[in-house]
Amino acid sequence: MIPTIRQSPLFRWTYRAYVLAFFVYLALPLAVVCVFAFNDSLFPSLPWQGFTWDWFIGTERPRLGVFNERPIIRSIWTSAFVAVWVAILSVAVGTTNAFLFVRHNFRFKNGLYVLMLLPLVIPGIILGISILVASNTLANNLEDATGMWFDSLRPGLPLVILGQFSFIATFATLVISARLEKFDRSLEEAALNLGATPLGAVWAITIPFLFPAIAGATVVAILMSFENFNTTLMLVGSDAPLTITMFDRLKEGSTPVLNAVSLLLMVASAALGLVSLLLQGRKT
Amino acid sequence: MAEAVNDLDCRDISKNFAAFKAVRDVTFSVPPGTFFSILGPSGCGKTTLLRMIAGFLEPTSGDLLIKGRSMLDVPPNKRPVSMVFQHLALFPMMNVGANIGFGLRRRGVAKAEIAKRVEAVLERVGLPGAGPRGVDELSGGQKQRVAIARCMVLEPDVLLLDEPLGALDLKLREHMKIELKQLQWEFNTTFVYITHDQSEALVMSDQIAVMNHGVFEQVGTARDLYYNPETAFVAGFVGESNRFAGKVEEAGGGTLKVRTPSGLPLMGTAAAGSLAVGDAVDVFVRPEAVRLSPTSEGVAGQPNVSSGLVDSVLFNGANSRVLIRDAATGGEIDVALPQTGEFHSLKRDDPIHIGWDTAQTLCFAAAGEGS
Amino acid sequence: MAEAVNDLDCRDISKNFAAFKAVRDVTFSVPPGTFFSILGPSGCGKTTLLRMIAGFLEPTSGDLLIKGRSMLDVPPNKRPVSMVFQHLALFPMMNVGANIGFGLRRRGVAKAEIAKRVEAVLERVGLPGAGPRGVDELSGGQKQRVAIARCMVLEPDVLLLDEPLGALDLKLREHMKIELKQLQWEFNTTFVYITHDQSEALVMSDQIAVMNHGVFEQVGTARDLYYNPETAFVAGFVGESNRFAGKVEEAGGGTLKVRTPSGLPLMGTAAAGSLAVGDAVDVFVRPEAVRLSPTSEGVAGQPNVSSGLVDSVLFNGANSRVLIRDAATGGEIDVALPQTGEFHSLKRDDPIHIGWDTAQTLCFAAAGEGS
Amino acid sequence: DTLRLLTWGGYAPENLIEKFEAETGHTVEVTLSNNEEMIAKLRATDGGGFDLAQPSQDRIAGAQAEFGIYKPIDLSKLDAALFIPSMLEATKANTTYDGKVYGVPHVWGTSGLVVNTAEASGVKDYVDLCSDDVAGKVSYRLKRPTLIGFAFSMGLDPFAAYGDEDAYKEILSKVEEKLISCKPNVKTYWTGGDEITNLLRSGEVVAAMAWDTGGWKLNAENSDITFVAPTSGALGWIDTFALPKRGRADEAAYAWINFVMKPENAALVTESAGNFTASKGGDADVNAELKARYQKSFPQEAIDNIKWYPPVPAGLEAFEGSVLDRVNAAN
Amino acid sequence: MNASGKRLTLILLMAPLLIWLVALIVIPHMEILYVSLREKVGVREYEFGFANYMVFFNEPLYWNTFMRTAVMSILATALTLLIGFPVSYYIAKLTRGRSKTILFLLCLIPFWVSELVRTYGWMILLRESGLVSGFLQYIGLASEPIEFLYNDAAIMVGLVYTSMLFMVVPLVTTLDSLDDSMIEAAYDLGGGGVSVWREIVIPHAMPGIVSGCIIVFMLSLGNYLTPILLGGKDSLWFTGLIYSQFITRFNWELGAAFGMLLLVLSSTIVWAGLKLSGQTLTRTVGR
Ligand SMILES: Nc1ncnc2c1ncn2[C@@H]1O[C@H](COP(=O)(O)OP(=O)(O)OP(=O)(O)O)[C@@H](O)[C@H]1O
Ligand SMILES: Nc1ncnc2c1ncn2[C@@H]1O[C@H](COP(=O)(O)OP(=O)(O)OP(=O)(O)O)[C@@H](O)[C@H]1O
Ligand SMILES: NCCCCNCCCN
Ligand SMILES: [Mg+2]
Ligand SMILES: [Mg+2]
Repeated sequence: MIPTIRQSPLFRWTYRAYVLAFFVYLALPLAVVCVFAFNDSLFPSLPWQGFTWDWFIGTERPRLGVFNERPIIRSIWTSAFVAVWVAILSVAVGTTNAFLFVRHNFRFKNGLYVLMLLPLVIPGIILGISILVASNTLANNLEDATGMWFDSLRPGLPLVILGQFSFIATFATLVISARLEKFDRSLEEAALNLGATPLGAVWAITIPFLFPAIAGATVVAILMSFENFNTTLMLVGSDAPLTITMFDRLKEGSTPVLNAVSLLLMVASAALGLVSLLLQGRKT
Repeated sequence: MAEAVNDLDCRDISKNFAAFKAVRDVTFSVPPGTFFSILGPSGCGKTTLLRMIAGFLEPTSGDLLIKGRSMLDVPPNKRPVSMVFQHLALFPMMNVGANIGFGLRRRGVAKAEIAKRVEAVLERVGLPGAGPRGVDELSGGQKQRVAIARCMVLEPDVLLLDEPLGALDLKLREHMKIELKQLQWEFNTTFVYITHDQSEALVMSDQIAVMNHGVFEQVGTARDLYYNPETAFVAGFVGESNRFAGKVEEAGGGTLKVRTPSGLPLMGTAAAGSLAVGDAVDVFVRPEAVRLSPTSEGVAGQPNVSSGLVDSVLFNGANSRVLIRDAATGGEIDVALPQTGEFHSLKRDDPIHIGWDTAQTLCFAAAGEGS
Repeated sequence: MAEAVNDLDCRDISKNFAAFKAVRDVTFSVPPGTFFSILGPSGCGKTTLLRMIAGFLEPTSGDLLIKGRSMLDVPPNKRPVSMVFQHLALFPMMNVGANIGFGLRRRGVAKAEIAKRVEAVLERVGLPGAGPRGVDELSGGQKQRVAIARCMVLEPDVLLLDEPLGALDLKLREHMKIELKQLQWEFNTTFVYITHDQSEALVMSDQIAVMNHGVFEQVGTARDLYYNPETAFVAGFVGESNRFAGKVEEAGGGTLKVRTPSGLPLMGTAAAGSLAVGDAVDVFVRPEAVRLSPTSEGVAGQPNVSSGLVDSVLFNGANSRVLIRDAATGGEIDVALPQTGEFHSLKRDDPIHIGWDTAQTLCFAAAGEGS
Repeated sequence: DTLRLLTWGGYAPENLIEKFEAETGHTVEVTLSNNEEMIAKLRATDGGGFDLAQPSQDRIAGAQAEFGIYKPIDLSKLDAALFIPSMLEATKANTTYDGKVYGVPHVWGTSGLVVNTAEASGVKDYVDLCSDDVAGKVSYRLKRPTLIGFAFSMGLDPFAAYGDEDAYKEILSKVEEKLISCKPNVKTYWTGGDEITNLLRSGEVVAAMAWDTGGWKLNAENSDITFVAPTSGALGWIDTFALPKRGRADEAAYAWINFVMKPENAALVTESAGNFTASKGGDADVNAELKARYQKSFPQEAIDNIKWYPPVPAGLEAFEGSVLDRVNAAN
Repeated sequence: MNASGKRLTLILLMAPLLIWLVALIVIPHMEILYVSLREKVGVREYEFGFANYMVFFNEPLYWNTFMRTAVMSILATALTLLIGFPVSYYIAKLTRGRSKTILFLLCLIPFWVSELVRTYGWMILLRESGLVSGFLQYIGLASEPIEFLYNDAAIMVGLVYTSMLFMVVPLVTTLDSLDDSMIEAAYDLGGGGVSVWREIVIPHAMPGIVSGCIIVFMLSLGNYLTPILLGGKDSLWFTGLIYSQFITRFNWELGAAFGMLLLVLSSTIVWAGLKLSGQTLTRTVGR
C-alpha cells in the first residue's frame, strides 16, 4: 500500500512487474516507429532489410530523406507557425481568464466557468465542424453583402489556429489558474505598499510568479497543437500542418520517411518537455 | 487633537462589509516613536483596521491622518507607511537584496545608492552581507528581519505589522518578541502591531489597544490593562483569570459584597462604573492573586476565603498551577503555585485552603462577553 | 524487567536509516495507565520511535513488547495500539460517526452495536450527537477529540500521540493540554505522547523521557526533570535557564566554586557525576531562583551575588521577567519578577542587585549541547 | 505567382515542379487529395484556397450544379494541340454544365483487379473476389467504383441507368446484397493506395479491386502480382484539370496545364503516377517496362471493353452512400 | 483601487473570455444546430424541419453505430481506468523524489508524438505480417501468422493507449494529495488492503477518477483516427460517419444533425457519470 506498510514479496514483485509491463506497453509502438526509421526498405514495415540513414538524409527519389522532402519540411514549418500562434493566443487568454476567475466575483461566474470547461468535453471533430460551418456562413453572408472576399474565414491556417485555440485555451486557463490560486495576494499588496503601482505590482511580482505556469502552458499548447488532428482536419486549407500531411502520406505513398519525421518529432517533444520541466522545477 | 503632530491619528473610523460592521468608530492617536499594539480575538477587526491604514481598504466613514495629513485620497503606494505582512510576503523570485531594494527602485533611487542603503539596513537588522542570498535559504527569524528591513529602508513614518510572529514556532516566537522590541527601539520608528496573543502585546508595547467586535475597549499600557482593566472583556482577555458570576448584595465604600449562584460570598472592588445592590456582575480573580494554605488559619486574614480538594497539579516549572475543586460551589479555581516551590508536593485530592484580597477581586457589570 | 506486566516495553531498540542512527538502544517501560511523554527537539528521533511502536517502521535491532508480547512480527493493523497522528488523519470522506466506527467495522462488530459504542465514546469526549457531522464542520479542538475517540473506541492497550497539538493555535493548545490529561484520566489508558514543547510534557505527564540525538537522556517525573536534571541538555531544554560557562576553581563537600571567563565567581552544586578542579563546566540558574533587591544588602546573605542595570522589563502579568545587564560580565541575566508585584515599577536602566542559592546553581561537565 | 494545386499523389512530381518553377518563375504548392475530399474542400472554401484542382471528369458537372465551386475554363488559353483530341472532346462534353466547359483531361487509367497470380489465379472478375478459395485474403474499397464494378460483373449496366433513378436503385440493391454476402471474404476495406499496396506486398491479401498502377508497381517487385483487367471490363477514369471558382492564379494554372501536357513532361507524370496521360505523344518517352506491363494487362479487346465513367448526376451519391453504409454495417 | 477602476478591469478581463467562448463555441454550435434543422429538398433548396434527425432514427445503421460508439467508449474508459489506476497509485504512493518524476514523465511519452504516429506504430506491431505475430511465431506460440489488426480489440488497444495519459495525470495528482497518514491511520485502526482501498483510497481519488474518465470517454467518443486505421470492416465509429457525411457525402445537414446528437449523447453520459459519482464538472475537470 505504502512503503511503511509491509507487503508480501510476491505481491511486491507482481506489482513491479505489472508496472514494468505497463511502461513497455507505452514505449513499444513508439520504439517500433523509431526503429523502422532506419530500415533499408521502401516500406515502413517488416521485414528488416538492414540499417540506413537514407530516410533522414537521402537525396534521391524514392529514397528522399526528411531533410530533403520539401512538402514535409514545409508542413513542419506550417505546424510550427500554427503552434506558435495557438500558444500565444491560448496563453494570453488563459492568463486573463485566470485573473478573471481567481480574482473577481461577478454574476454568472459559475456558469461562465462551466462554459469555459466545455471545450474539454466537446469532440474535436465537432469543434472543427462547427467552426467550419459558422465561418462558412459568416463568409457567405459577408461576401453577399459586401462583394468582397473574406478568405481568412474559409478553411486555412487562420481557422486552424482558431479551431485549436478554441480548446487549448481551456487547458491554458486551468494550468495558469491553478498557479494563480496559490499566489499569496499579500505579495502584491506588499509591492503596492513599497510604492509600486497596481499594474507595476502585477508586472513585477505576479507575472514572474506565474512564469512557470505560463511556460508550462506554452509547452502544453505547442505540443497539443502539433499533435492535433481531429479539429485541424476539418479546418485545413491548402497549407497542411504535419499531422495532416502525414495522414495523407499514410494513404498514398508512405515510406520510412514518416518514421524518420516521427523520430525527430519525439526528440523535439522530449527536449521541449524537459525544458519546461526545468523551468517549472526552477521555482515552485 | 494632539498638540505635537502624531504619527498616526484615526478619527471615528468605521468599516462596513455590507451590513456587517467590522470596525466601528475607532479613534486613537499614536505619538512618534511609540510601539502601539492592537490586541483582540480572531475576527474582531484588527486586520481590517490595519488595512485601512495601509490603504488597501477604504474606510466607510471617518478620517485617517499620518503626520497630520489626511490619507483618504492617497493610494497605498503613495502612503508613508510600510507593512510587514502576516506571512511576511517576501518576494520569492528575488533575493534578499532585491527584496529590500524593491521600494527604492520604485522611487527611482540610483543603483549604487540602493546597494549602499540595502547593505546599511541589513547591517542594522544583524544580517550584513545577506543581500545575495535567496529568500528560501533564510530561517524563520531571518526572514522576519528581512521583512522589517524591506520596510525600514524606506524610512516610513509608521510601520504596520499584522501578526508577524503568527507563523513562527514557539521557541522562535519567544525570541523574536524580544528582538522586535529591540529593533523598534533602535530604528525609533512608530510601530503599529496587531496580535491576538496577549503575551506578545504585553511584552513589547508602549501602548496597547484591546479590540473586540470592532471597537476599542481600552487603550493603555500593559500594566494598566493587566491591573486596571476597564471592562470585563479586558479583564478576561488579558492574562489568565478565575471568573465568577454573581449578584451584588452590599455596596459601599468602593467595596462590594457579591454572592455567586452557588452561595459563595465574595468581597470585591468595582473596577469600572458604579454597581448597585442587585446588579448582576462578573468577578475576576487572577490565579497569582490567590494564596494557598494547608490550614484554614493560613488564610484567615483574607477577605475572601474558601477551601477544597486539589483536582490536578499542572506542573510547569515556574508557571505551575493547581486546579482546586471548590468545596462550597463545586467550581474549579485556578491558582498559581508560588515560584518558591513551597507547595510543590501537592497532589490530587489533597485538601487545601485558599484566600485572596478585595482589591484583586474585580467586579464588572455582567455583559456576557469575554474570552 | 517489570514484575507486573507493563503495557509497553522497549528493549534496546534502534533504528538506522542507512548510516544514520535515528534511534539508538532505547530501553524503557510504561506501566498501565501511565501518561508517558517523550520530549525532545525536532529531529531527535521521536517520531521514528513512535512509528516503530505502531508498526510502520521495523526496528533495526531490539525488541518491543506490548502487554508482555513481542510485536516484532505483528503487522500494524493487528497491534493493540492506536495512534493519533500529528495532523489527526481524520478521513475527510466520512462523517464523524463513520470515522469513529471505522475500526469497529473492520472488526466485524454488528451495526447496531457500532452505533451504540460510537455514541458512547462521543459522549465521553464531550461531543454527544456529533456522529452525523462532517469532519470539516468541526473546530480544531473538536477534531482532536474525534481523533482520540476514534482510537479509544477500540480500547487499545496503548494510545500513541504524535504532537497532536502541534497544529492548533496558542489558546486552544493551552486548553487542550488540560483536556487531554483529563481524557487520559477518564479512559485510564496508557498514553505515549511525543512533543517538542516542554510545557505540554510537564503539564500532562506522569513520566517524561527527554530524548536527544536518538537516545533517552533522562526519564522521570516533570519535577525530577525540572529540579534534578541529570544532564546539561535536560537542564537547558526543560524550562528556562540562565546559562554560564566556567571552570571549576574549588571542589569539596558537594559545593563547587566556578569562575566564568569574565571573572564572575559562582557557587554551585555538581548535578551529575563528580567534577574536579579545572573541569570546564556549564552552569544553569533558573530565572525564578534569582532574588532581586534594590540594594546590595537585600541579597547579602546569598552565596551568589551580582548587580547591574535593568536592560528591559518584559511585562507579562504573572510571568513577567526582567533582563539585567550584569555590571561585572556585561552578560544578560533573565530574572523572573515576583508574582507579588513587588518590583513592577522597575524601568530600563534602574540599578539592581541580584543573588541566588548554591543549591539552585547546577553545574554539569561542559559538553556543548543544549537548547 | 504561387500555384496552389489540389491533386492526386504522383501527379505533380518534385522534378516536374522544379522544372516548371525554373521555366516560368511561378512556385507550386501541392495538396494531395481524392475526389470526395477535393469537392468537400472546395465546397467548404466556396471554391477558394486552391488555384487548380484535378477531380475526375465524371465528378465535375454534378458538383458544379450543386455547389458552384468551379469557374469555366478559357479554352483559348490552352494549347489544344497538346491533347489527344478524342479524350479532350469526351472530357469537354462530360464536364459541360450550363453550356460552359469546366474540365480538360490530364491523366487516365482504369481500376480493375490486382491479383497475386501465384495464389489467386482464379480471380478474373470482380465477383470472383467472393469465391471461397480466396476467403479472408481479398480487399476492396467501400466507394462508388466498387458498386459500379460489381454491377458490371454481375451482368448489369449501371451507367445506362444513371438517368433512371428507380432502375439505378434496383441495380444498387442487387449489388448491396452481393457485397453483404461477400463481406466475410474481405480482410479489410482499404482506404488508401498505400494500404492496399502493403497488403498485397506482404501477402496478407492476394486479390483486390484496385487501380492499375498499383498492380504494375508491385509487379516490378514481385512478378506474381499484376493488374488484371476484369472480364466484365475495367472501369476507365480520366482525371482532369478544373479551375476552382476563387482561384487567384489563373495565369499560373493555365501555364501549368500547358506545361505538363508537353510530351516530355507528361512522360514524367506517367513515370511517377504510373498512369498514361492525355498528352499527345506523351507515351513516347515512357520507359519500356511500364509499357510492357500495360500491354500485358490490356490486350486490345480489354481496351475496347473499358467502361468509361459518364458524369454522375447530382444527388446520386446519396443513394450510393446509404448502400455503402449498409454494407459497412452488415454482419 | 476605486470602484470604476475595478469595473474597467473586470470588463477588460472578461472581454477575451467572452469573445473566445461566444465566437468559437457558442455561435458555431448554434450554427450547426441551425444547419442540422435544414432539410434538403432539392439542388440548392432547403426547408426547415427535423428530417435529418428522422434519418438518424429511421436508419438502424446510424443508430447502432451511435450505440456501439458509446458502449465501446465506455468500455475503453473502464479499461483505461483499470489499467491506469494501479500504475498511478504506484507512481503517487510507492515512489519518491526523482524516480517519481521519471516515472511520471515516462507516462507522458506517448504524448510526444501525434496520435497518428502512435496508431501507426500499433499498425506495424499488430498486422498479420507484423512484429507481434512474428514474435509469437518465433517463440513457438503460433504456427502461422495471426492477424491482430482490423478488429474491435485492436481499436480498444489503440484507444486505451491514446487515452492513458489523460487518466494517469489526474489520478497521480489526486492520489499524490492523499496523505500517507490517512492510510496508516486506517491500518492502525485495523483496516486491511481491501477495506483501505474501498473506504479511503478510492473515495479520495474520486475527483481524479471522474476527471480522468470524463476526458478519456470524450476522447474515445470523439476519436477518428484510431477506429479508421486499426478497425476492421465492421468497426464503424460515429465520428467516422460524421466525417463521411461532411466530406464524402457533402451532406452537411445530416452531418450537423449527427454532430448535435453526438454532443447530446456525450453530455448526457458525462452528466450521468457526474450524478452517479456525486461530483461536479468544476470540481473534477476544472481543478
Ligand atoms: N472582505 C470582507 N468581506 C466581508 N467580511 C469581511 C471581509 N474582510 C473581513 N471581514 C469580516 O470582518 C471581521 C473582521 O475581520 P478581520 O480580518 O479584520 O479580523 P482580525 O481581527 O484580523 O482576525 P484574525 O485575528 O483572525 O486575523 C471578520 O468577521 C471577517 O469575517
Ligand atoms: N525515512 C527516513 N530516511 C532517512 N532519515 C530519516 C527517515 N525518517 C526520519 N529520518 C531522520 O531521522 C531523524 C529523526 O526523525 P524523526 O522524524 O523521528 O524526528 P522527530 O523527533 O519526530 O522530529 P520532529 O519533532 O521534527 O517531528 C531525523 O534526522 C530525520 O531526518
Ligand atoms: N472514380 C475515379 C477514380 C479516379 C482515380 N484517380 C486515381 C489516381 C491514382 N493514382
Ligand atoms: Mg487578521
Ligand atoms: Mg516528528
